Amino acid sequence: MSFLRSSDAIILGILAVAMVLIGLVNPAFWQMSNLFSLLKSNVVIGIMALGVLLVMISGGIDVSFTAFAVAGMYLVVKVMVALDYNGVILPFMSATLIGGLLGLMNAGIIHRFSMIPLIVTLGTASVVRGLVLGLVGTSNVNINKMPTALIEFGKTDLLVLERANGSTYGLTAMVAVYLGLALLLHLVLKHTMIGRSVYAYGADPEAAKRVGFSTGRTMIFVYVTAGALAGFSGLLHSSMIWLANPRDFVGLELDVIAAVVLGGASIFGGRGTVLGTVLGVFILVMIQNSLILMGIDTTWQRVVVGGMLIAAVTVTALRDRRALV
Amino acid sequence: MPSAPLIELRNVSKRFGGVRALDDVSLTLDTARIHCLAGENGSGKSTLIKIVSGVYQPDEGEILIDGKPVGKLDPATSIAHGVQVIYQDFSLFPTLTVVENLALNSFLREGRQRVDWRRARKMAREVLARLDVKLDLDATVETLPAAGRQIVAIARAMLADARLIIMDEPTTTLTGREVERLFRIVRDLQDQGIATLFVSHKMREMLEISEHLTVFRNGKKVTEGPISEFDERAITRAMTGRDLHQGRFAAPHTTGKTPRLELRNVAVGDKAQDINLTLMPGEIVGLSGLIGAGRKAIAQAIFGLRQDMTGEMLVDGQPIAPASVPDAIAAGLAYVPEDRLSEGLFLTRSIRDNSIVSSLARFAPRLWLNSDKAAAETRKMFKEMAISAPGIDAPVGTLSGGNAQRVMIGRWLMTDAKVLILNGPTVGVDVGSKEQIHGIIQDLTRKNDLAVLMISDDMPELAANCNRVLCMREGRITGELSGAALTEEALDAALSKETLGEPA
Amino acid sequence: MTSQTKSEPRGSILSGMLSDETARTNLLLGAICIVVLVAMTAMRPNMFLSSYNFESMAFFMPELGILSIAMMIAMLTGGIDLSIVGVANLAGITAGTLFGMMAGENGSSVLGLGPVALGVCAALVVGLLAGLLNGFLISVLKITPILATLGTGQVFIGLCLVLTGGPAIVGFPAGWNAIGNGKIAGLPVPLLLFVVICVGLSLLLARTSFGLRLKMIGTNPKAAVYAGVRRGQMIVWSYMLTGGLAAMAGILLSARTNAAKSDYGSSYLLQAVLIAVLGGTNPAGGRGNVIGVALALISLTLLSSGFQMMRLSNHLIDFVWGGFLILVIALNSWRRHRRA
Amino acid sequence: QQIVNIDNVDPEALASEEEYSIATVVKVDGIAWFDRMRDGVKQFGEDTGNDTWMVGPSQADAAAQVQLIENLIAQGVDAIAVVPFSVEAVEPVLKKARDRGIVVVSHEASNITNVDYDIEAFDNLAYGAELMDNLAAQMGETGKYVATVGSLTSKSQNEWIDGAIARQEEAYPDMSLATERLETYDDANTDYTKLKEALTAHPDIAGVVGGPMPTSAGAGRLIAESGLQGQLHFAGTGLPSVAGQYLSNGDIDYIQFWDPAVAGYAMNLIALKELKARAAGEDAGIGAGTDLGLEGYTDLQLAEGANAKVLYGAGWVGVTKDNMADYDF
Ligand SMILES: Nc1ncnc2c1ncn2[C@@H]1O[C@H](COP(=O)(O)OP(=O)(O)OP(=O)(O)O)[C@@H](O)[C@H]1O
Ligand SMILES: Nc1ncnc2c1ncn2[C@@H]1O[C@H](COP(=O)(O)OP(=O)(O)OP(=O)(O)O)[C@@H](O)[C@H]1O
Ligand SMILES: [Mg+2]
Ligand SMILES: [Mg+2]
Repeated sequence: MSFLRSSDAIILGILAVAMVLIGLVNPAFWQMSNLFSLLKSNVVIGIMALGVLLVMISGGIDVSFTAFAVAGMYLVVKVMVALDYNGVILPFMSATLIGGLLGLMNAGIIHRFSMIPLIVTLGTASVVRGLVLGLVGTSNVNINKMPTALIEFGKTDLLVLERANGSTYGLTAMVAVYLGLALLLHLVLKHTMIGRSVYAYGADPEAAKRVGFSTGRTMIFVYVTAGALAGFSGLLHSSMIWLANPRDFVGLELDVIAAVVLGGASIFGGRGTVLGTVLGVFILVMIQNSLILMGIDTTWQRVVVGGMLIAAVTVTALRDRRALV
Repeated sequence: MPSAPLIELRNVSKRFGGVRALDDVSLTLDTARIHCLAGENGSGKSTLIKIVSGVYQPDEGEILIDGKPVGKLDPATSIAHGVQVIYQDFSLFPTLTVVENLALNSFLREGRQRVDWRRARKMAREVLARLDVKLDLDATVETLPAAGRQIVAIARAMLADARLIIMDEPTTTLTGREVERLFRIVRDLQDQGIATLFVSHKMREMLEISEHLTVFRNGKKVTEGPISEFDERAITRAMTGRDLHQGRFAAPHTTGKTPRLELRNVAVGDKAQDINLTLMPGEIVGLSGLIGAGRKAIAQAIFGLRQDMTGEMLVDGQPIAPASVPDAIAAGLAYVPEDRLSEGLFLTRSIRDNSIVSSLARFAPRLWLNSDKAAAETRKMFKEMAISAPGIDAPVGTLSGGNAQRVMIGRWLMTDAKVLILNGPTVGVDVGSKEQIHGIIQDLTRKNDLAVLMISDDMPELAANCNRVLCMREGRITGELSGAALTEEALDAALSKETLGEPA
Repeated sequence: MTSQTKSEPRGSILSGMLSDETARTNLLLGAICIVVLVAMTAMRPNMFLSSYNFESMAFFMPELGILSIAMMIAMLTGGIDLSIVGVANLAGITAGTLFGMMAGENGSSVLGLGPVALGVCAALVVGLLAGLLNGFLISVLKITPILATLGTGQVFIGLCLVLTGGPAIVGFPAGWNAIGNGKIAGLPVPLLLFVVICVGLSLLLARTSFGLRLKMIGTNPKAAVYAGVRRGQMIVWSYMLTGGLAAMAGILLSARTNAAKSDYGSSYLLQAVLIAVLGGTNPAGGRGNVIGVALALISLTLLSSGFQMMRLSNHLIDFVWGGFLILVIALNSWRRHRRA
Repeated sequence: QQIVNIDNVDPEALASEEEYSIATVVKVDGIAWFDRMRDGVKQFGEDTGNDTWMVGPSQADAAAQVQLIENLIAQGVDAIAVVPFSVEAVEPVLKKARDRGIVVVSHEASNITNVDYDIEAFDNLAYGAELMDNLAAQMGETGKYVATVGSLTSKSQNEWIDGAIARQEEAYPDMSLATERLETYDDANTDYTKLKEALTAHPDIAGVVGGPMPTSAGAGRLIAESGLQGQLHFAGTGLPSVAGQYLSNGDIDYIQFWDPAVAGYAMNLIALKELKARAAGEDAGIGAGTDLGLEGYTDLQLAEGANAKVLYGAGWVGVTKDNMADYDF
């Protein structure tokens, strides 16, 4: 079976081993409520990771998506509050659109100035965050002002179970949204020409151009999609946590990139799968959200997170240890 | 024959900064004609290709396709008009599979939005069958050897239903049977009304395959005509503006001397076994064989790039087992890799930096770099190797293939190497330069008592430069030719004999 | 080349050190520095030109400058080091912990020069070891630099927390304090250190085999191996240098604030990346120079200082930094196109 | 409209002949807490005619804050009011400021030395003890609880939790701390996730002491979402705007805070007093018993021990469902 030799299989293996180990330390890990909760924590970072995956396949690195997520989320919620608008579909479309337009800006600069994406997105992230915080506002839209339709949407559960003590836990429907987007992206990447053009461009931009792929179109597709996913995930985040914080996601970009690389994508482009990314995100979230379960001292938690990240990455690195000769 | 030629260039010029890459060139490419383009390195062949394929826009002049002027030609339009290019670097997608590399191109041209994987596989299988080769359709192209990648590139162009296929030095990495097969295919294509434009440095190929020849020199078209009007001498004179003499390399007297390099019962992984080899000072020994015979593996192992060598290796009688390249260099070994661009040179850095990088210990015994000494020795090497460049500070990326290769060889001159391993010493180098490089190698060998191991697929090159040639097959040395027995014909025969038994 | 020789006071040495592209970028940055200086002076003449303004910049700029140079070194081989701030704090905290142990009950402010020297050594050793770890992960285990250093960065900050339990370590010896706040011959010690490091490193990069090898690795890693450069070893060395520089920044940071804590300077990380890149470093490797980084640092510091005086929100200053980066990219690209 | 009630402030104290420039430097710009403080600072400027403004770094970082103070010194301001991100880190730069004759007043920095005055809203340990008393009452003085801090490096928050734990150990023997204090990075969602995980690991947790403000939102959401009302109790720092909804829904019962606007106003007022006194060449006479006329700061107390610059106000505001309407921020 070729799947067994694929990098996805190895990541799945790491995940399984890690889950077994954590479960041995504390069997409470396997409680349905904990697994549901882990899945829930995957949603937003996972959707962002899909965008990052796309950028990474195309051979770039994007550090601006968290800023775009904030812009999409905060602008939309602010406007909703100002207009006293209560709805779901239009706001999500707007947030997605805002993210997409900002992504278009990335694509434009990267393509026009043929500049390294890391640098461009570093700049646009700074610009967008600075503008949002400097001009639009800095304070949270808290639950008292937050549009109720968004909160209700964020609360939607796929199924709700009850514990012995009467409290409930559920599997958020947002997991379905996330997995739906993941599946969609997988299909687009695998079965459409524009999807393959991303791999082609990432594998060799010059060759892609020669074959007749339009670089501009590919760049626009990549960055607009990544931006749109970011904008969407931003508003989704705020509807799931019932508040909109314009300072949210600071520093998250590195975690997301780490998750995507963990999932087998290469920062040199041309490689990466949606399944791998979904698994990579799950591993990262699981490491971060199992420290208390494993009874790790608060002061030691960062050391452990860093150490486990390094360990996980080492395993993947040993796999494709292409000797550099 | 239709009245209008397939493609016509009228008075095309192209400049890069101060360089006139093409100077007032007019060229006609007819339907179903096999046309050959010859010229020294940097004479503008690749530039012409890029103009025809729409990668570059000419500064002056116009392009007509089917007799109609096309305004601005971009790659998509060019492809739409049936122009397909197989570039020197193949332009494939290394991380994608063979199927995708073959099919994406066609799908794109058909303007499809979706990828029909089943059709893609069918197309791939069919075209490879036409080429009579077997490749793992799901292997990523980066895992294929050069020959495999070349096949993919050719197959891709064939799939594109091209009216004109341009091949930029297509045979550099092919051997005997593969070249024959390529020619067969080119003629098949011709029967189907498809034209081919060949760019090649290999004289025999030009004469064998093409019907029409155009020769460039310094960006200008110097001569043109049916191939029947040319012979090797005439082509050479057109390209270089002078006559060349390819001599033979005489065996040195080696009695009583210690071998420079000796391999005893060496095996390299599963790539090579039972290798016994002796290189005497002043000798140039050739190593021929088909792609995959294990030549490169041996070279890499000797040079400390592989750690899976067993057996004994002696340099000047001293046993050594280099664990790394610096060890090998310290022992007096040197290796000019096959792929100059990716394995050899630092394109954006100066000639000086490229030259001194392997002998830094001499210029910087304790960290501090003696720039004056480095510059002086680089200049000395620069003269010795007859490099033509504005100066030692010019980035190597701006040099022609021949000059770049001289820098590569010059680098090892500066380490005082005793054993020089050359893998494809003149790949992508034109006849003029080639002759000079051969001369330089022979001179160095004689003067410095070097021992040279020359790996090459170019039989005339081996015949002209080596005093002995070893033939390899499936990881073993199967024979040796030397003295009067060492001729191109004998080499070809030895190789094709092997070929019969081994489908590549 | 000629115009650049004229603009550089130290003429021949520097012009030899700079390649063409580098010189042009530096010229642009220098021009920007002057424009910013003039513009800010015009807007807030009394405040901006005050000697205190320049003096205080001379005190706080070097930390960020050294971190940016450290980042540039990591980028030279095509890597990146996201752990520098963690290393800086770990170095400061290690020294502080050491002082605490040496001084015992008396409080470390009484410690003399000997212990301070020991502290500096300890901090630098921490930096070198941290760099060694990064280098090992990257060159031996072949982990992508961005991931390796992201992980180790967490570990280093985590170790800071473990060592301190959270709160700051305070009460460094007077001698330590002098490194961050003292003056020699009227010049701030941090500035002097920064200048020494700048000169030292530009010589190291431009005039030694070490620098040349690093740039060669960054230009074409494969060819470097074929040319006999010990790539793995060099990468380890370069990350050790990065770590050592980060530790140096950590010494300055803790000496200037007389305290060390796990989360000091967290805003420096992205700024260091930004300054390194703005200074003409190619994040893909092979190109980078100290003077460019220093010029980028100065222009950005002047810019934010001026905007702060105009009471612009700090968020808008972030905006300006980002915009500035894109502007420089655009200018460079425009210039390239025009020349071609 | 007035944000800070100055009906009881001596009008004399607000008058000044000269126009002073007084800058307030906060830990980080643009969080609700300091936005509220900005309102107080602004009002002070309007009330007195002095040039007052507030700045803060865009990221919560001590080094960035120090740089801002350096810049203010260069601008030649008359006074600096500062809420240090890290007391230790700002000491040297504040010393420079004072050496240059700038008046320095701080807040939330009871262990600071290089200031003219430090004004605290309350004693940190007592604040934490009050939280514990409230939580204990909700929990029936029995059961397990957890505590959160925004960051292990945050001194005041850790002192609150110290105070709360000390109080529990002393007065509520049937209660116990389930696990070490959780570090939640001042982010409501992290609070939510970590509390949820703590509940998975220790299902018998019945109470949460929240140090940082976002915990009130994180815990509130956890309780509301899982239907834990009456099973999981909360007492912690919070603002009505952040957690009011949860209070009125009955998800949580008690939040506690002090008004940053008043604190900002008080810092500026003290700075002005000192500036005026200096100009007149006399002692400002600020010490034990000083009445600023601001709510909570009518009878300042000197800290015990040597540090004669630290003044304590009279406490905090406890908010429940019943009185939350009084605070609209
Ligand atoms: N992109 C470019 N920028 C600057 N100069 C160029 C560029 N491309 C080609 N040249 C120059 O134009 C001239 C013609 O180059 P071209 O690549 O067409 O030669 P060629 O005949 O294909 O040589 P070779 O046999 O080595 O492939 C050379 O002097 C080359 O240096
Ligand atoms: N017939 C083949 N088809 C595909 N790959 C092959 C074939 N033969 C060899 N290879 C691959 O080519 C690479 C080079 O192999 P090796 O060193 O044995 O060949 P070589 O004869 O030295 O090559 P060259 O003639 O190009 O110098 C190896 O990766 C090997 O697996
Ligand atoms: Mg060419
Ligand atoms: Mg070969």
